[in-house]
Amino acid sequence: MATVNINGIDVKAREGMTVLDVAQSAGIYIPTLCYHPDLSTFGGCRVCMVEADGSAVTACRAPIKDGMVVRTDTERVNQMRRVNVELIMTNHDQDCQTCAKNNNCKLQEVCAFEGITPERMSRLRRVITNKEQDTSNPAFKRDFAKCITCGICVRTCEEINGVAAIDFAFRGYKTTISTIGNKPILESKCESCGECVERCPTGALVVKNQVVPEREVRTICSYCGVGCGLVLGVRGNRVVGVRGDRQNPVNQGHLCVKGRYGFGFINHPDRLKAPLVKKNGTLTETSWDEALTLISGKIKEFTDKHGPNSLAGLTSARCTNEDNYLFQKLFRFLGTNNIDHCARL
Amino acid sequence: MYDKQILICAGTGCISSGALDVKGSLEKELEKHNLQDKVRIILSGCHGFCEKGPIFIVYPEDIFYCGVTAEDMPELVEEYLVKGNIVDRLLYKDPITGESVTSHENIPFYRQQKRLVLRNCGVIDPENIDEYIIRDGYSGLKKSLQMDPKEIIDTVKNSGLRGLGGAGFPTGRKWETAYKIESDKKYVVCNADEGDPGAFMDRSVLEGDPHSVLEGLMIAGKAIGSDEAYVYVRAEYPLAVRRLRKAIAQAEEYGLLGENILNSGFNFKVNVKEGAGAFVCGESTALVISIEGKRGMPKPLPRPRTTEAGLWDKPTLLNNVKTLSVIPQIINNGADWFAGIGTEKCKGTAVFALTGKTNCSGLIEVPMGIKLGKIIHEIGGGIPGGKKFKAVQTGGPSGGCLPESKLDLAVDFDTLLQAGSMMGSGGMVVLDETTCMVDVARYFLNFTVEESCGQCTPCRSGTLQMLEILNDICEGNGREGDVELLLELGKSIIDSSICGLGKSAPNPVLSTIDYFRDEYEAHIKDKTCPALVCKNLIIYDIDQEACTGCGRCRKNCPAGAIAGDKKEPHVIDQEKCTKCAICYDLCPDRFSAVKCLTGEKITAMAKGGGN
Amino acid sequence: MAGLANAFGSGAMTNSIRDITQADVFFIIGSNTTEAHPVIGYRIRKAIREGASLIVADPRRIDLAEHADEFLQLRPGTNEALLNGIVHVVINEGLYDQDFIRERTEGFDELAEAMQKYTPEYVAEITNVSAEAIRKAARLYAGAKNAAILYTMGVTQHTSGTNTVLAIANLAMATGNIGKPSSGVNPLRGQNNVQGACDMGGLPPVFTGYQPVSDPTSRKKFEEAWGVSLNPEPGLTVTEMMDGALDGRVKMLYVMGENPALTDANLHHVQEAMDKVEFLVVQDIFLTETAAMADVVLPAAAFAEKTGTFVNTERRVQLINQAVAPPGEAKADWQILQDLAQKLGFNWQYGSTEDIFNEIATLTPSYGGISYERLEREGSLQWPCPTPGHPGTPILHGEKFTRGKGLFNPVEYTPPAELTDEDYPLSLTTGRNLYHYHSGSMTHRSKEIEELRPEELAQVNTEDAARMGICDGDLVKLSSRRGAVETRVEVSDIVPPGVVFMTFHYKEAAVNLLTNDKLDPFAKIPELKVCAVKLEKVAS
Amino acid sequence: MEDRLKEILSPFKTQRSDLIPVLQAVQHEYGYLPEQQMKGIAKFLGVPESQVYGVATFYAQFHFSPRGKNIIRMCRGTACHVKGVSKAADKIQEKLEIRVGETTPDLKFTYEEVACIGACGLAPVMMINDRTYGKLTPDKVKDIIDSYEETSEA
Repeated sequence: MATVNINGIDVKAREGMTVLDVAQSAGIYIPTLCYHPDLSTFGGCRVCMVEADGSAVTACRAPIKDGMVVRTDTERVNQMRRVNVELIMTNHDQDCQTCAKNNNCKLQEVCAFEGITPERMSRLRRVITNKEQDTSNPAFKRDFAKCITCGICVRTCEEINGVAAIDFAFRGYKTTISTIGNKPILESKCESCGECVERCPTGALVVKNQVVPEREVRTICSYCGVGCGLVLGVRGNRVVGVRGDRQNPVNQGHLCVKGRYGFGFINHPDRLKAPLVKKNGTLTETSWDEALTLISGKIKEFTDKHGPNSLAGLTSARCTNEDNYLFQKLFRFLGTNNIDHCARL
Repeated sequence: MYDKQILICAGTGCISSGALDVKGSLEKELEKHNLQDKVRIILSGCHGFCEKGPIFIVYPEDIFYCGVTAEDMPELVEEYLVKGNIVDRLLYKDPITGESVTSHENIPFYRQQKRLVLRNCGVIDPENIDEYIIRDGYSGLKKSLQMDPKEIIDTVKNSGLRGLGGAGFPTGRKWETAYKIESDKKYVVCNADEGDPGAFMDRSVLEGDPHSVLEGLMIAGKAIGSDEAYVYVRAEYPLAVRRLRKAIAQAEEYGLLGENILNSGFNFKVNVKEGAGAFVCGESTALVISIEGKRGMPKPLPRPRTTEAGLWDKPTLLNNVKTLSVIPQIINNGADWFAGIGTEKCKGTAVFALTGKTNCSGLIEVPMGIKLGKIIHEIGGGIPGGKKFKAVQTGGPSGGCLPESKLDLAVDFDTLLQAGSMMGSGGMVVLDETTCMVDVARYFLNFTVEESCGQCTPCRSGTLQMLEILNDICEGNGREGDVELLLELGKSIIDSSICGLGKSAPNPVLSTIDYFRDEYEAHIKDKTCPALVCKNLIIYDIDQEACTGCGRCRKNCPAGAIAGDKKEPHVIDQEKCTKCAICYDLCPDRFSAVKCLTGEKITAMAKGGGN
Repeated sequence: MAGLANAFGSGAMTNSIRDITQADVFFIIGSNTTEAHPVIGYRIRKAIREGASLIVADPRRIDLAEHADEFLQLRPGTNEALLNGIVHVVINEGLYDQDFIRERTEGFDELAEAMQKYTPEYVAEITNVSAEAIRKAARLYAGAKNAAILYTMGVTQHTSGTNTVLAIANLAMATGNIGKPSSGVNPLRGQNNVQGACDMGGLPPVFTGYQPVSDPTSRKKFEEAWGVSLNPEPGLTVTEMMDGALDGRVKMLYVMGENPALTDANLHHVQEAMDKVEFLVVQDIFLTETAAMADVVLPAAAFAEKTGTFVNTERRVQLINQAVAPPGEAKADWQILQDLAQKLGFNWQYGSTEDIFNEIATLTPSYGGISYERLEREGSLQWPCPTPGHPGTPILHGEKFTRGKGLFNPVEYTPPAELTDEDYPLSLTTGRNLYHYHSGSMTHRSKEIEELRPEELAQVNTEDAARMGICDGDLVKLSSRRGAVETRVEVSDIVPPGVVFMTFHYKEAAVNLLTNDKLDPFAKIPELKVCAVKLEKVAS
Repeated sequence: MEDRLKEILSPFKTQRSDLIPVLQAVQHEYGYLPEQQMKGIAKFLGVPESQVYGVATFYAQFHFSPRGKNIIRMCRGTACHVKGVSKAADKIQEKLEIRVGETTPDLKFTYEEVACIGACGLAPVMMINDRTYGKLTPDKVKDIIDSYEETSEA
């Protein structure tokens, strides 16, 4: 154990923690932009600067030492942070009201904390160097006028997904996040997992057609056998979005393209809404009672005439345990073990 | 046996001035006079005096001819080599007295110099290892192979040598750290990624004396327990790369590189890595990352020192070309010899690329502690054209500008830093009264903006912001408060940037504001460029009294902006004028009718009804 | 699963996702993990980046092959030969784990003898993988501190599938890479609740928790609990049901949440069976290809519209929660089934899925300690979890194998049922892509996904394409002895010359019209992964 | 991978530290870095494609479109700046009708500006291919370009 003095308060800390870790554990806010708890640290945005034992360091990278004295509120610290945030804003699209990330934007939050005002901004020159948009991906878009080159997407793609479809390209103020040849993301190795969109601190990466949910429900993904935890965003009686459940031990919040963007089928107009019965060769809507009466009648008829083994059932690898249990119970009840499912496919 | 040896400089400067043609022509003439067995031609490395190239020295007499051309060869061979008459017109003329100087040692440019790093440059054939060996080459290595690592390190420590790459960190201490760390593998890296605009000493050493660098690397390797080195050299220096590769091959052939060197059991391998054009790779962590095949982005603090975990996380000793090249002499001559040169705190010499508005320019090496004024006025021969000295910029884009009041400064690492500039990699640009200090600051900032790696906000966006402000100021769009804003930004950029590039990028701006704030104010408040440089703030106007209507300006104006009848005073149409200054340059001195005006004078002229 | 049950006594994944992803060496065979199990794929790529080694055996140069230390690009249908070759090297170079073999297994000597003929050179001839690569892979795997084997349908969907699984088990046991963390034999399950459907007795011969219907004790337990007498004879597997429908033994087929009309091998045969069956009931969320053939279609709730539990590939039981109401009159599957049971006169009165789960727990030892209450509190539990205080079991066979001692089963290489010949010169292999899921009834109806990959692109090797004058995006006709499809192609070196790859996600290019329904004699799995086809360019 | 690229790659090891030398070799052969070749390099070295591009774009030496037969590199070093290189620079751009970084449509010339050639004693200077020209004036620049126009025509 070590003790770190932050702004005059002694805070207990473990060796190996960073100044940011310790500050957060003590409930002290330090603004960050390029930092993300899931990823390796970068140290590029320079807005988490603090003074540690008198020297200016990035809180996200500086390891603590026993007896370290940290100040997060000196004039020097405020000056550096404020200038750096202002510099980021000078080449950032400033139309917050129409941005999908409005009120959910890390940069907005940091600006508010640093007290960035229009007066201060007006001293500076506006230099938006990159205004392109990449709308090639059906699920999300990339808006470079809002990119602050924090590299969170780059690190996400390499460290979370392992694809590294994007990297920093060019240098200096021309630095951009790019696929090979600066091609649209859809033409790259991108797997559309959306992990970068999830972590982008600004509106540079946003889901297309975003709908803000009114409530959220935790559940499990209905696709492959990995069994990732999902948090469904719901508005009215519609599922409008999905995010990974960070508390789920299987996926720890990570998802693939299907898990994250493949929910549209739930509200699809093709969904079956009533029982259908084949009449004169065509399937026609009917009542539950009629449909179930028909089925139970057939079951009785075949059992009586040909024995229960004339019945067979295919249960489902996509239904719940409870559904499956009742299905096999029903068939075995009827006297047959002709139950199987597509486990082999 | 040869009677005479002729050294023709084959540095990049002289080659571009026609040194190879000179050699060809000389060979022909020698044959004509059947002297080819009597006179030996040596292509040497750079002499430093590139401005006067091609340089041509005849030994044993030490006659220094400069600015020779292929056409001069028949006369030179006939008159001098055959008849023994010195060809006076090809000798160096003192810019002040106008007198001819025969020996280069008597040329002021050379007289004040103390050449250690450049000892062999221009003296030997860099492509011939024997010439290096004759001048005690590799004897430092031989000696060090008999020495204990501790002894070598102590010698370097006691010599007081400080890294000549810019920061001036004590070399011996760095070696000691690298030596003490235990590891199965260590590397020595020679930083030859010289990228400062206005500096070319590393290039000259690699081109003129590559073996000294190899020898230095080997001694360093022996001292710290490393068996492999990398030389990271700019690909923009093809000649340096070629000569270095040749030197490695020769040293290997002689058993001076490779396995079991000189039966000492010491193995050493040298790899050459060509940099691909990124100034920031001169920064140690970026250089290491670049060798590893990545984007050369410096590693943010906290991180281990390169000496502890550098190339592939192995201990890596990183030294500059100049530092390494002087090591063999220190081993040979002892620590005291080196410590006897320079000042108390800074031993040895400093190498500068003296350029800009001086009569003589080129590569110079001077003992630490020499007065700044002495370099400019004696070695550099003062300011040409009777213009007034304004400032000297040292340290390239990381450095600053020092005004006349600082000419008394005894130059070394520390004094330059205290004065708001730095040694850097040794660029020294002399500026006269026709240089606009805001424009100079803008120039350097433009360089850092282009060379910023882009990973951290202050350097990526901050330098760009400062540049935009300077652009506005130079274009007459400066706003009240811009100087304060530049100071605020500069301070914050220095404080919060990741690496040395960002931390020093504002220096040219801050130092010019410090010493020439009035020029900034003049641009902002009075819309005046006192040095008559900033295009938006000046106009060209023809003095109706002085103009004789010779028509030179009118005929040569690319914009067709000048009108006027023959023998009648001409007029410039300000709408059309692009301010290219051709008229200004062409107007004969005896008339000097084209005037350059700024600020209030423009207003006055406008009020005066257009002329 | 039959293979693993034979060797170890249990057919499930031996280890857990989190612990296998910390292995030093991964041996991935017949699994395109990054596309079929993407989130596990992320973890593997991460492990490789952080220094783990990777062996990939696959006929295709899949994504993971690019990250592999050893990529064994074998001919389709030669898995067991390759594995035998690796085991041969392990034995002959003395790379096996003597202590483990002595203490934990039986039958090693028989294995050693049987493997003698599988020299790397001999195996190289069969598999087209170089002998040197086989040796290197064997040394890499056997030399690891912890090595994990991952496989999926690329292993099992062959007539030799069970034997191949046994060969995998041989390799893992010979090197002691089982029963400890970050190792094991890990079949990744393809669908979200395959494990659960199996656990719940969705298989002909067993009740829940793999309790055989033929075992009187088990049967008695269920008879007492359910209050009926039960049939002791194992029932028909899905392929046998189709045959039964065709020969008239099966009159009625009830399909819940499956689409065999697109997913099963040799579709013509399946469709014929569906046509033939007298009464077909399909319960699903969409009018699938199978539902379209039904006599009665029942509208079910989707996963977001119901509660219950899913079991993932690592035996982890997790709760699902209802987010929205089902559309129209659609109902949760269990409710439909209960309604039908009541219609049939059975007095079923489950008030909730929790009621059903509690019944499952009392009848299923491996689920005995699991309850909704615990799942809500603890998040999830991995079976076996026999008692309420049991923490669940992340790693199987830790102290001893479920069957006691691990059994080595020497297996002989048998070639695929259908080989290429003059008429059908190419090998077709099938699988998934990242974007779609199974027959695609859900993913094709999710706009973003559909836009990302709207149509099938069969993979054809560059050399083959050049020879046949085929370019990227061309329309081709692929045919086998069983049928033909038209599809667009993607020309690349992902498949080797002589091999064509298709997914089974697109009804417009239903690859199962071509596949062979020849079964693995033990697991009854059809040989979906290899059959002989020919390819012709379609004039546009 | 095409044979030409295979041959260029043959002397290199499949290790990341060879990336920059490999890019240099490929550019030497092709004159620039075609995207397809960068993808080939990525595969050869086992480095993600995006990172090959990231590295290549970081260094000023690399180019991504075909370049002229003659590469003009105008020095923008300090000495050259102070000694009025911009007039020579303007002259070239005006004469060739291209701007910095561009190539003439006939692929004869590419015009670039570089930080410092390191021949400050001769400022203002430029290089055309490997040859250095010093003490430039607008007129001198014009003559030099003309001499290349002629030789390349011949």
